[in-house]
Parts: sequence; structure tokens; C-alpha cells
Amino acid sequence: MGADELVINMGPQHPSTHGVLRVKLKLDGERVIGSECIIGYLHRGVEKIAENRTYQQFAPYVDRMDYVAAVSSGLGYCEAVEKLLMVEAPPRARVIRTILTELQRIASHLLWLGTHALDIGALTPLFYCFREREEILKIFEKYCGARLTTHAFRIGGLQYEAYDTLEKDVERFCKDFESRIVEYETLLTQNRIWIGRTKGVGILTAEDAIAFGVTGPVLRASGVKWDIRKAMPYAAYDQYKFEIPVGTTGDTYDRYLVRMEEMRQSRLICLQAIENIPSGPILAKVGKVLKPPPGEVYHAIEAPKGEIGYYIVSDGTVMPYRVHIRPPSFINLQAFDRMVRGHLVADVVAIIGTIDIVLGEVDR
Amino acid sequence: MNAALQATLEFLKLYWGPLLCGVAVVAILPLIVGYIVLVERKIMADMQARLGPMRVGPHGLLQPIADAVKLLIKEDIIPENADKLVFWLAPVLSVGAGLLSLAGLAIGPAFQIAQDINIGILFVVGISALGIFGIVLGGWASNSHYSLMGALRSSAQLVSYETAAGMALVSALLFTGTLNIKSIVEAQSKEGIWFVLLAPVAFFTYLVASIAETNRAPFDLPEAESELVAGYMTEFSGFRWSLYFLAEYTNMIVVASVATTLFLGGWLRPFSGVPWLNFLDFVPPLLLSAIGAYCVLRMPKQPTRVQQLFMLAVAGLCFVVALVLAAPVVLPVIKPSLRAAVAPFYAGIHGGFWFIFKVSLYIYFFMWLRFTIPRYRFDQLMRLGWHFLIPLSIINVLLVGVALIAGAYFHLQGWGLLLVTTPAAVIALVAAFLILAVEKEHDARQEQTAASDFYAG
Amino acid sequence: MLDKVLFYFFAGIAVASAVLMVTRRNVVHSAIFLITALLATAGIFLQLRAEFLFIVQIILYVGGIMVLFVFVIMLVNLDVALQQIQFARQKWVALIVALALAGQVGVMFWTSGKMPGQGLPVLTAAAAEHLPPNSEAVAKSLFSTYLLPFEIASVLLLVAMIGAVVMAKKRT
Amino acid sequence: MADEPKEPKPPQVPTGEKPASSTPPVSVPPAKPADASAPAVPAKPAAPAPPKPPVVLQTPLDNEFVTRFRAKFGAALLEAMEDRKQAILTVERAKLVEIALHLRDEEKFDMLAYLTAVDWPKREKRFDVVLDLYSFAKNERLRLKVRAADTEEVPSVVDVWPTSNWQEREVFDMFGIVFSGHPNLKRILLPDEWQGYPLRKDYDILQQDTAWVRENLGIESGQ
Repeated sequence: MGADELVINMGPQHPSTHGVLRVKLKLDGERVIGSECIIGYLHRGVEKIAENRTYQQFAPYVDRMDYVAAVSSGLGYCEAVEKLLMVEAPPRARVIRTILTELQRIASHLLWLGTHALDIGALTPLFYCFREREEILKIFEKYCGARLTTHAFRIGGLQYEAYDTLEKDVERFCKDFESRIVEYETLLTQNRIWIGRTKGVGILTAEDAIAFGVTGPVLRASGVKWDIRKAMPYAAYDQYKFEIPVGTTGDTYDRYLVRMEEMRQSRLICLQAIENIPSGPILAKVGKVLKPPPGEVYHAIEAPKGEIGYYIVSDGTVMPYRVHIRPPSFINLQAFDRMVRGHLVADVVAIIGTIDIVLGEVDR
Repeated sequence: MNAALQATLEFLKLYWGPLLCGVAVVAILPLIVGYIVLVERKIMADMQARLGPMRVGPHGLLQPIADAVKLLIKEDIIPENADKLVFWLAPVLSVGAGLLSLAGLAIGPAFQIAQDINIGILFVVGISALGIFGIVLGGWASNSHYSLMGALRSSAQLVSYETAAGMALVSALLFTGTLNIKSIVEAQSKEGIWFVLLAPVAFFTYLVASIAETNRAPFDLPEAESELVAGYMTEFSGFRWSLYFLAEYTNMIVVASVATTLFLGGWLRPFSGVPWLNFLDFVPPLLLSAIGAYCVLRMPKQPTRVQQLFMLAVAGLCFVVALVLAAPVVLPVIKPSLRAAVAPFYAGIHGGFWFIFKVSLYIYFFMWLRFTIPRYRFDQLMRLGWHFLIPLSIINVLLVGVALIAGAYFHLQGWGLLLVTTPAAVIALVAAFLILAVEKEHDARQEQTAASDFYAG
Repeated sequence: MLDKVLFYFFAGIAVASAVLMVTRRNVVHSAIFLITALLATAGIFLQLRAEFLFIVQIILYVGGIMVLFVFVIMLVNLDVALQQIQFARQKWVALIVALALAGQVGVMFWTSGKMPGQGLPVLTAAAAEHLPPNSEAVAKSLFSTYLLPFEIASVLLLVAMIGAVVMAKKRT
Repeated sequence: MADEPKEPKPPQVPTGEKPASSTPPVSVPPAKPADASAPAVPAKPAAPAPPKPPVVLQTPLDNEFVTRFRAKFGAALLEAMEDRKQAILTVERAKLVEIALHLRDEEKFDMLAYLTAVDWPKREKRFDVVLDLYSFAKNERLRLKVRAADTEEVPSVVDVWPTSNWQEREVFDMFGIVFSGHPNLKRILLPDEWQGYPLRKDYDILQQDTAWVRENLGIESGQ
């Protein structure tokens, strides 16, 4: 039949667009021949807010962007301001920052895995993932009292001293977690249907990935071995041994494997870090009123979803003159159209899931 | 006038039984389905390391009733541009077909609504297939793209898998030579072996095809919530939606019953022909007593008095059923002269138990699959149907036929038939692997080219 | 008595839905009425104790062919069909065909010597007990008396199927 | 796992920026080969005059890379600065695409990390369009700046880095800077009917709000 083009509106209320993403799909039968992402439903003007807050006041706002990886966003912001101030967090703070950020990476990847599997129709991994994520959130709660939007760090170091059993909690979690990953993998990695649904779906070549500015696991799955933790180490990452998993074809299955391996590596980093947490102060001398000297910095860290960067311009006053946030979700989402063309509707949700976006960060 | 009245009376005299049963089915089935849903949620919760419904009644035992009330008092929304008549008709069609096909089933030798139709199995299969119109028309009438796509997927899926299921049924029917449901079970009793052993490949094909036909995971594409929101029932709400739900679960019961009847020996106890295994008769009452005892044990732990009482009531119910089940097997032991008197009760009650037990196992398997594996993609599903299941089932029919002829030639009976059917099954399996290998090669060749559009066919 | 009631019930439904089918503008509605007509016909078979025919009618026509019909109807653009004036050119042809059919029926009545009202040649059903299981009866007559026509029909259908597949393949 | 790496080797020598936050206060760093740097941007021509300039962190950058660049583009390079060890080049607006292509292909700055803008309303050319490039081969970042006045269009680099597509739209959305040659320049985060450009310094935060209240409620906003 001479299939008429069918335009389907996916979202902003749709079970698997991970928030208020709206995708306009042009279909031929069930095949996607074009797509357009319509975003902005969650825009809160974070960058404008930044210009009207002091440096410290703005810090909690970044937690509300990628709310499933608030610790990472917070770390990026704090380090960017530290760079602007030309101070450095003390070693103890840096190690604890590393531990929490890696835990956050595991938590974020777990959430991704659960929802991604749910999109593809596997109901059960979601609950297993939430079980472990809960453990991590409990550690966060013990540390700073908040589970989601933690505001765990402070410009110049840490907000709070680590609680007594932090090491023990992290260690116990890491011990358990090893077998838990195996559990998820038993359900998915070798599953014929899972492979059928993810292999060869949403292929993004390395050239395309770089051209689209894609970062994080999505870039690495395309075969580019680049991780800011290694390339431009921050926090305490230069002290630990870990590996950067890379994929070969850049399809959904590779991205799945890369993220699974990243969770393992994060676990290893945590284990290394708790072995030797240096003692000492947790806060550098930054003073109560922050007035960074005029100038500008860009500082990026490896958030679970990719490179989250802060471009901050200071005019020497207590409020930033301009803050631009490089949100990994926003930029990774641009590659969506490239990945989705020629695939079926069912693959669309798989691809949205595999990019791992959080709309709070896309729209800011 | 008088004649008409007399005719009516005559009619009622003949048909009051089935009519009553029909009313009972319509009245009770929603409740049963409600509890199947509850059990499903509980099983799901158990597999997913959580508790499931716990709030309404002890362990959520009253949840189905709460759900039903909620669905009944929900606002009934009909979309502005929907085709009102068809929109109204579609869920009724779906549920009607499901309920009607139940009429042909025999739950135990005594319980059958439409007694002894000689096309029994065809009746059940054919009528239940009509439910598809409910889905297709409902999807079309909603005037929504998601619904329409769900409906299209559903009809394509049903047409494809119906063939494989039919072929699988034919393989089993070859052993009986009749379509009558009672005769099919009796044939298995006479042979002393269930057809699942004689035609394992056919059972497997039917299993897969029946999952696809009932739109259950991993073939639940018509209602894949992550892609099509809710597929054909996206626009349905409240009670209309629950009718679809009812139809889906009724269909599950129907396919499970068909599989039980044809492959799993219907109402027969496992090894019904082996006298020294007769102690198996004591299993059902013991099982139910155990459940009752468990309820009593858990009772003190319930938080409120009402829940404790409810728990006790459930326990009591279990004990009563256990007693009923125990009576026909215990009485002859006590007083051997009663054996003949209780025989029909035994057949009816225990037959019913075993039938329901097997159906439950079959449905449990459906649920298990649903929580374990991801969903197929549409093209993969069609490929599995057309490229794997249909060839396999056709080959299997041929092989079973050949095996039967060989069996007749060697005068094989009962378990002896395994001598000829096992090689047939093995050959069918080899064929299956060959088909898969060819498929794989084909896949490798067309790695990059996306799957073809199956709507075009 | 019951037989007659059932017969007129089903026959009435069949005729009414057949009329509705050709007069509906909406194609899907037409399809629904076609399904109703087919089901009513199946009901008549059942009333005649031809349960095998009844179920075959349902499985093949309703469950198989009509599903495909509806499927195809949904794929084509309905709006176009709705706008077109139906029966434009076929009006006269249809009239002639209908007249011819009516003539045939009339001739049948004439030759059987029974006019309406004198006892229509309504088939009376045989009592169930006296009938052999009719799936077997159908099978016997198909595979013995009518073996050749049956085979010819099968081959014809096979050819049609292969032809359809070939044509569909060529296009893509 | 097939795609596990053997050695945790970063793509290239991790030169350029070292542990990011470890810059000692004042320093004229012996910038690595191609570590272009330049004086800071904010306090530019008509900058809002830093309260009391303590230490000048923005130093002119002059290294091998800048020399090469200058040799190639000459006057198109308006300024080369370094701020806290970050190389910043300010270039001619009209030559942006040409320079971008050169940087991408010749200098291997193959990724555009982000593209944004900064508004300096008191300056003659009020906008700085900022492009941050990253080179996988050199593991270096380079910031490119283009100045544009209110009415001036900036050439789009979508053809060089497709990733700039949405980011240019965002800049258009927030600043009203028009990118010539952009395939689909319309608002992205804000609704199409939005008035004004929120990230401009002269944009009143309450503007939308008061307008909405006036229009829909018929009263003056209390804010």
C-alpha cells in the first residue's frame, strides 16, 4: 500500500519519553522517516537565575538540573567556582567528593538501566536497580540529609564532615553490588530478545558522535576512548586506577555494555578511595563572601550522562556575571534524530532510553 | 398461545442448566479475573523483591473488589471524534467472544455448559478468535494514532499466530480423531499418556502462539505501554477499559484450558491409569489444608481485628474445600462399600481440581515469562511467527502423521507410541534448528537493511 | 417451533445487515454489518444442525477473511472513499444483476410449485441423534464423492496465493 | 566484555589543562605548545571596570600555536589571551566559519564543547559569542570568541559542527543573536510567542509576568 505519512506526537505526556520531552515522529507504517524533538517544557531559566544569586546561593540550583545525578552537577559547579577563585579543595574533601560522585554515577546508571529495560519491556530489572539505588541514596541521606537534590559539596570543599560509618557503608554497598550487577546481567546481557532489541539499533559512529558533540557513555560506546576523569583529572581521580570501557559499533547494546562496565569501574574507584581517606580539613579558606577576580573559566567534569561544564564569567562582584551550563543531556539529545531514522517506533523508545536524558537538564 | 407457553416451558426444561451456568459465568468470571490479576501482581511483586498490594484486606486480598469499584465509578470518557457506536460496541464484542468460548470448555467430566458439541475444540478456538474484532474496531473507533497502530499490530499478530496455533492443535487432534472435548480427554485417559509427551513440539508451538494470541508479554505489542501508551485501549477508560481487561484474562483462561484439554490431559490426575500412584488423590486436600493452616498461622500477625477475621474466613474456606476434596477419597478407605457411590463425585470434584490446577500452572507460566523477558519488536515478532513457528508447526503436523501411521503399522499403544513420536519430535527439533540457522544467515546478510514492512503484506 | 423462531431471527438479521452493509457510507460500518450478516448465516447453519459448517463459517469468513478486510480498510485512506459518491456507474449493472437474481429465485419457486405462503421450502433440521458427527460427514464427502472438485479448488487457491505473493514481492 | 580497554590510557598526553582546579593564583604559565591563551574577556574594552583590579589574570598569549594562527589569518585574530591557563582567541566575525574549519581540520579541534554568548550592554559590540573547542588529539581546550553588535548577524557553524545547531538556537532564543546560515533558527526552550530575550542584561525578569497579569487579569502586577 502506498503508506501515507503518519505524524505521531510522542509526549510530552508519554510513558517512555523520560519526562516532558515531546517528539514529533514522521512515520511510514511503523518506520520512522523523520523526527523533531520539541523541548523546553521544563525550562526554568537557571542561567538567568544564576545572574541574580551569589555564588553560594546558586549552588543548590544546579542540583535541580540533573536531579538523578545532583552530586555530579554540584561537583562541577563547585570546582568551576574554585577554579575561578583559584583555590583548591583540601585532599580529604577531594577524596570524599570522589566517593560520593562515583556512588552518584552508579545510582544514575542504575536508574537508567531500570527505565531503559522497562522501555524495552523487561519489567523486573527496574525494581532490582531501585533496590541498590536505595542503598546509595541512604548513604547520601546519612551524609547530608538529602537523598535526591543533595547539595553535598560547598565551594572550597565539603559542606559536612563525613559521618563515622561512611567507609563501612560504602564498603558494604560495594561488596553487595558486585553480585547485583551479575544479577542484572543474567536477566539481560545474553537474552536473545534483549540483544535483538538493542543490537544494531540507533547506531552512532564515532565521527557522528564527535560532530554532534556527544559525550559520556554514548561517545565511548561509539569507540572514542575519552573520559574527562582520565583526560583532565579533577577531584581525586588521578590517584585511582580504573579503566574506560569503550564500545565498537556504537549501537544501543554497546551503550548498555559500556554503562554496565562503568558501574563496575565506579565500584572499584569507591573501593580504592575508602581504603585511604586522608585526614585534614574539609574546607579550603575561601571566606564568607566570594568575590572572584574578574575573568572567566570553563570547567567540565564527567557526569554520568557526559561532560557537564560550567562557563562562568566573573566581573569581580559577589554574583556571577554570566553562567552558562553545558548540559550533556541537551547536547546528546541532538544526536537522537540521527540515531532514530529508519528504525521502527519500538526502537524510538529504546533510543530515547539509551541516550539517558533527564529533562530537567535538557531544559534547565 | 398455550402452545407457545408450553414450548417456552419445554425450552426452559431443556436449557435451564446451561442458562444458569451462563449467568453464573458472567457473574463470577469478573471476580475470578480480578483474583487472577491480584495473584499476578503478587507473583510479580515476589519476583521483583517487593510486596505488592498489601493495603486492602490482609495481604491485599480485597484489592480486586476495590479495583472493580474504582473502575465502575470512574468517569466514562468517549473521545469527541470517536465513532460512538463502534466505540461502544468494541469492548463488548471482545468480552462477549471470550465469555462465549468458555461455554465449550469442559472443566471436569461433569462441568460443561454447552454439553458435548462434536466440534467442541473448534468452537472454542473459533469463537475466541472473534475477540480480535473488539480490539481492531476499538482501536479504529478511538480515532487516535496510537490506538490505530495498536489495532493494526494486534490483527496482524493474531492472523499470523492463529495459523501456527491451529497447526499445533491439528497435531494433537491427529491422536484423537475427534473434535469433541470430552472424547479428547477420554482418549488421553485410554492411551494412559498425555499428548504433551506424544507431541511436545506441537505443545511448544501452541504455547508460544497462545501467548502471542492473548497479547501477553513478550508479545504484548498491541498494548506495549512504553511505545503505544496502551495501544488499542489508549482512549478507553473506566469500565470500558476494564471490559478489555476482562477479555484479555478470559482469553488467557481459554487458551490455557485448550492447552490443558489437548495436551495436559484435561481433568485427569497425573498418571490416572496407574493404580499404585493412587495416593496422589490425597494431594489436593492436603494442599488446601496446608494453605488453610498457613492462613491460621499468619492470622495473629494481622494488624487489625477485621483482617484477622478475614484471614480466618479464608482459612475456613480452604478447609471446607479440602474437606470436599477429601471426602471422595477418604470415604472408600473407611468404608469400601461406598466406593461405587462416591465415584461420580470423585470424578467431578477431583477432575475439576486438576483441571483448574493445570490451567493455573499454564497461566503462571505466562506471568513468569512476562516478568522475566523484554518485549519483542514488531518485525521480530512477525518474523518469529512466519519464519519459524509456522514452518515448524507444518513440519510437525507431517511428522506426527507419519509417526501415527508407523504406530498403527507396529500396533503401538499408549506409552509405546513414544517409540515413534519421539523420533518425530527429534526430527522436528532438528528442523527447528535448521530454520534458525537459515534465519541467522539471512540476518547476517541483511544486517544493515532494516526489516521489511510487514503491513505491506 | 423453536427452529422456526431461530430461523426467522437469523434470517432477519442476515437480510437486514446485508441491506445496511451496502447502504452505509462508512466503510468500517459496512464491514461490521458484513460480519453480522456472516454470523447470522452461521447461525442458520447451526439451526440446521450443521455445526461444522457453522464453525467453519465463523473461523474462515469472520475470523480470517473479515479480519484481513478490516485490516486493509483501516490502512487505506477512508476520507477519500467517504467523499466519493457511491454507486455512480454501477447503478444500472447492479440493477440488472439484482433483477436476474430475483428472476432465478422466482423460477425456483415456480418450478417447485410452491408459492410463498404455501409452505416455503424451509429445510427442517434432522434431530441431532440421527446425524452422524457432521465433521466426519463433511470430510467423507469431500474426500470421496467430491475429491476432484476439492483438489481443483485447492490447486486454484494455491495458484492464487502464489500469484499474490509474487506480485507483492515484485513491487518492492 | 569485548570492549574493555586494556590500559587506562587517555587519548593523548594529558597536557593542556592539568587537574582542573589546581591553578595557583597568579601565573603566566609556560603554556604548552599549542596552549593558546589570552587576557580575560569580561573586563574587555568597555568592561564594567572591576572594582579594584587586584591582579591581572588576563595576560596576552603568544606561543607557537598563536604564531601559526596569526600567520595564517593575520588581522582576523583580534586578540589572543590567557586567563587561568585557558586559551582564548577573539576573532573576526566574518571569518568565523573559515577559522572554524581551519581549527577543526588542521588543528584537530574536532569537538565543539559548547556555544554560548555573553552580553556586555555598555560595549560598542555588545555580544560575545563564545565557542569552546576541544581537541581529542591534543587533549586541549580552546575558546573562540566573536563580537557582535545588536543588529549584526553571526555566521552559523552548523556545517562545521552539527552540535551547534541547537546551541545556536538557544543563543538566539536567549540573546536574540541571529546566526546567518542556520537551517532552522527558531526558539527552542521558550515558547514561540515569547517576547524579548531573557539573558540580555537589560531584560526585566518581571516583564513577562507583569505583561501576563495585565493582559489576563486586567490588573497591575503587585511584584
